[in-house]
Amino acid sequence: MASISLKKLNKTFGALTVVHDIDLEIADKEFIILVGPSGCGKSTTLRMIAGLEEISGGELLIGTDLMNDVPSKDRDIAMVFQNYALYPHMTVYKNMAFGLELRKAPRDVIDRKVQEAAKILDITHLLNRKPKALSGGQRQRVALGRAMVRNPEVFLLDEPLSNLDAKLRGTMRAEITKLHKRLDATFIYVTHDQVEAMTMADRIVVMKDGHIQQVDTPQNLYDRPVNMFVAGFIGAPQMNLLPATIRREAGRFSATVDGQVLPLPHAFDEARIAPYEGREVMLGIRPENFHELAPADIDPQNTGPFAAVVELTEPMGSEVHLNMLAGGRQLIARVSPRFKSKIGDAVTLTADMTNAQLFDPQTERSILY
Amino acid sequence: MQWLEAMWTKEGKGIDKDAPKRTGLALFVQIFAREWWELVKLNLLFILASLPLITLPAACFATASICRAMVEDRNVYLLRDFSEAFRRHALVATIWGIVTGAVLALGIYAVATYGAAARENLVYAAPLTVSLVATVFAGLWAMHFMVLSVTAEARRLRDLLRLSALATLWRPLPLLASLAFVAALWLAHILFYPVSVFMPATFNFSLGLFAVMFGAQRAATLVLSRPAEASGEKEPF
Amino acid sequence: MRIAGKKISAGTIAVYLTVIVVTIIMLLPFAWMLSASLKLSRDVFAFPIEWIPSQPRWENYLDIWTKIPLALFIYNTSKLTIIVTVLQLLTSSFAAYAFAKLHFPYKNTLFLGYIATIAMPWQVYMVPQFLLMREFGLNNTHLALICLQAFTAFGVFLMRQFYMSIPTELCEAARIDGMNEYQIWAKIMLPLSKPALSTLTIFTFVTTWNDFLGPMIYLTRTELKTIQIGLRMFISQYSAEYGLIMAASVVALIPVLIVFLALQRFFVEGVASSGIKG
Amino acid sequence: MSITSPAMSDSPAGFAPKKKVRVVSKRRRRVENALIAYSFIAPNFLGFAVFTLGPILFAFALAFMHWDGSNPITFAGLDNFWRLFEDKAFIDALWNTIVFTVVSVPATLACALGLAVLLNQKIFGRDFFRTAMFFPYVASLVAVAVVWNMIFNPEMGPVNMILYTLGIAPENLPGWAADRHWAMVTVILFGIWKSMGYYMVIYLAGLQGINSELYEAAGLDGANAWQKFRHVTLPQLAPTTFFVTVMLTIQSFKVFDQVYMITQGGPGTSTLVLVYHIYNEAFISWDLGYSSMIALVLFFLVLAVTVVQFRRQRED
Repeated sequence: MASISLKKLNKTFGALTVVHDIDLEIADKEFIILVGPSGCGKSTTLRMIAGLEEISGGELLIGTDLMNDVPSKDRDIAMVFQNYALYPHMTVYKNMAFGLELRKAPRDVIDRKVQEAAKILDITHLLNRKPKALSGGQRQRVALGRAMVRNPEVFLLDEPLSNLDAKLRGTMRAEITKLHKRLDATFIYVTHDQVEAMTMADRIVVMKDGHIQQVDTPQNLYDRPVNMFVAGFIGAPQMNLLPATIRREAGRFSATVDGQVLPLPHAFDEARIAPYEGREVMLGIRPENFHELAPADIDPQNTGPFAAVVELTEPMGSEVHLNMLAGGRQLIARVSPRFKSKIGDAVTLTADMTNAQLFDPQTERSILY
Repeated sequence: MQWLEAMWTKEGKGIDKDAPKRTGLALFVQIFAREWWELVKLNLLFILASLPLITLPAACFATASICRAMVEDRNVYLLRDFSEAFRRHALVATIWGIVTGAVLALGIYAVATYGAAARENLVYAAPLTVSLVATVFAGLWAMHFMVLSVTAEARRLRDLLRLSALATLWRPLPLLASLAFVAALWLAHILFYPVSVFMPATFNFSLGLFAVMFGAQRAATLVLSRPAEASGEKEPF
Repeated sequence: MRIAGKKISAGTIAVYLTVIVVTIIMLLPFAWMLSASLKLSRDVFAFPIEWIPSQPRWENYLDIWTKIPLALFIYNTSKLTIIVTVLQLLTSSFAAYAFAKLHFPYKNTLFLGYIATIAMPWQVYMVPQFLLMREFGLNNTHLALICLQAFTAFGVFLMRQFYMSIPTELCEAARIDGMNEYQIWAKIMLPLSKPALSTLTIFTFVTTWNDFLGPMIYLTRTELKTIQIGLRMFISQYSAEYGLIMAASVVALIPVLIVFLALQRFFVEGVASSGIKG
Repeated sequence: MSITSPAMSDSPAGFAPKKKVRVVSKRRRRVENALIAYSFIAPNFLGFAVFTLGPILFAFALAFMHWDGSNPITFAGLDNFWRLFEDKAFIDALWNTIVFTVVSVPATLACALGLAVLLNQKIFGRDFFRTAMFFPYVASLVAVAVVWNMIFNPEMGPVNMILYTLGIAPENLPGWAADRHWAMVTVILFGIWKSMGYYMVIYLAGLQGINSELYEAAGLDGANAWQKFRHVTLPQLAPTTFFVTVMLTIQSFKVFDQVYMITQGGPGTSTLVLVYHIYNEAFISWDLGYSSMIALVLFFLVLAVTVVQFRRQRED
């Protein structure tokens, strides 16, 4: 069993607290990704799990064992570093075999494991080379291989793809996901790239300033962000956040943005919205929820017309990002390339409110969830 | 200091998986460029191991076994693999060393005698030729035997003897070329004497055996992969 | 202008000319030394200079061994140099690892203590040091010189600067792989620090081999003396035997030349790591 | 504990089961870590503390004592300090040291920089040239000093011979080390020759750190070789230059060996430098207190330079 629990884990450097009382339960064989802007404490958290950073307070359990003061090597973990940290003076084979040798594994076992891992990662032809000759992608594979041969229960990956070029990052994402399925171990992965988080994770932990903001599956995180930070961090282009006033007309709530009235769906929890009647909130609408025409599969009750002025168009091929101005606010819409518009055009789009978000402007917390 | 750090983190060109494998001399040079430092260490190891003269053949075998791994581009743990191979081949190698030494000594003695005689009487040219060919054959056979016994480890002695004889008859030229290379190494040492003092200490032995291994390797794999032999692969010694 | 089919600019020629002229100036004293070492003393100052003596006196190189106990001096110096260099390399890289990659209380204070003495001229404390040694009864022993030179702050500083450039992740990976700190030092840091070790070897070897003042103060008995004082003694004893003096000087230079040439390919990296911060 | 995975063959078969976890308290672990770290430092530090740090502290104390090394020490207060101002030799030594520094530092710096720039280019045999330039630095001082003295011998040395053949009258030939006016020049020339290779290497390291794109950008802006040197190389080398200046200054304050070898401080006091004076007072006159006081002065000179360097480094 390699479930991991963090109980009120925190880390201080002198007077500076970088991780505040984190509580997190990671299930066995789960692929969990810590994501957040740089300096949010995600790497520190990972390094505390690895035992590279002393735990200032709280408890870390792997399985049922308290690991706070167990040295790294006895935690049954393997780690992949951002700069790969391959030993420059050893061949790839020796790099991979090193951990096992220190554990006094018999040579035939070492050899078999190294060969197997090399085969899985497709680096057999590199085994007798030194890291100096390898490209970034190849080093990445070797680093993964070095972690694999140890058969650890927990894999820790610290921004492993951030030094690769965009194309390679795409392929390696898929490979790491496959590897997780294949190895059947717990993966804890740190990244600042929300695309990596969304595509690979079973669950995502969003962190900011040493606090966990939300822990959830990628889809839930996208659909039901608990606060404005998560809403803004997940999804690209960012969710549009607009000041709106909540009104109630004929038993139905609506949000008024810049004089335009957008109906709120009945599916929303009215008991939660009611206290905000007549007050200003932040309305969140994802760029893809603006349409040039009302789509057929959406209840027209949940849509409203939305007028804005086009500031800039960014054709992406399959879609167009419209940067628009409405009521002095910047916003972005993702529309189909069929939608022809020029800079300066006043356009009226259909806003699909089914997935709209409402946030309290003071606490920044979600009103809906 | 940034460029100092780059020393550790700079990415290399990468190694193309599908790059056509080099052959012949180019491959030899490539392996040498990559493993030269290992060869230097191997050479020291060889010298140390063969200091009590009787262990010389076993040290030869062990060195050849390491060189084989280099030729095949396999991973080598120098000290450990060397001592393992040394122990495994010790018995056979020592016998091989004594027999080969005796046979070659006999052969050379014969060549020398007949050669001296042939200068006076041309009739002796015939036995001279025979003994010369026999000596060269015995030498090559012995070399091939060494190569084969470190390559195909689980073979019966009888098989090895037969196969090495076969390899000698089949492809003697690459090995002859390697031996010429070895001779050139030593000649260089003698010719440039004061400058080349450190040659034997640093690479003459290991590079020589590496060349032998490299030359004979193809013959070894050829005879070992003959259909008739492939079936007898896993027979115990 | 074209040479061998290649275009060569005036600038390139100027660069080569300057470099060659400066090199000649730098090496001229050595050439003169070598040439004089093969001459009779009275021919040394013959003008114009005969760079390659028509009748080289190789006897000079034989005579010096009998005029003074040169072999003994060389033995003494080699012994001192090798011990000091080995001790220096070991203890410096050992301590530098802790300063570069470990955390412990008073690390910065201790390191500052080291740094503060780097700039300190040895002559400032050579007197108390001498008295201390005399107190320990180490006067007229080689041990005094070994103690003196084997634990310098400079070595620690140089190695530490170099270790700082090695990514910390390497040590962390090694810790996760299961090594303790001593193993990390031996199996990761030491093999990686060839440039720094070479530089430190050059520095320590050269300093110890060429050290003059230290042996002069501490060693008064002839059988303990090193080659540099031996050479000095020779110069004052046979001040007119220029040929012999030059031959002895050449002999004194050779070991340094060998060590330097063998290790100099790492030298620029090593000096750089000791020199420039950031 | 171990898991079976379809991809990797089952791990524990044959080799050590996962280790029993050793749990220690945080406090104990901290102490252990600190002890490990101290054990790394200890071998060097013990030697360093006994043979360097201790004597340094002792030297400071000694500056305020009277002692001849055998009779009992007596407290001197500031006697030694006041004596400095009456000591003609000390004033000379201080002056000579300053002259030496002021002349040799810029000269060595310029030579080293020039050489480094020349040898940073891709020229044939670059490594040979670099090695050749550096060699005087590692060569035995005793050996090269004797050659130097012979080459600059006023009566028979080749340098004066060449000057003579160039048409300089014998009475106008410089007397080099034997002449009070030329002795310092000889020492300085010797110092430059011996040490510039070392600073060249430091400059080379600095040059390698310059981003080549800067030169390309300057080239696009139409800069010629001199302008590139003036506007890219020099400013980029500023930290190196600063470092070299500090190092050189300290080395110049500490100069002793080459003076001892070439002029022995003479003729008269024309090349008597501070350290030479310390040496004389200590090992010739056995006036240990006073020599320590001079050493203290030297120390504060060096300290001042070092502090300037630290300030500067902190700013960067």
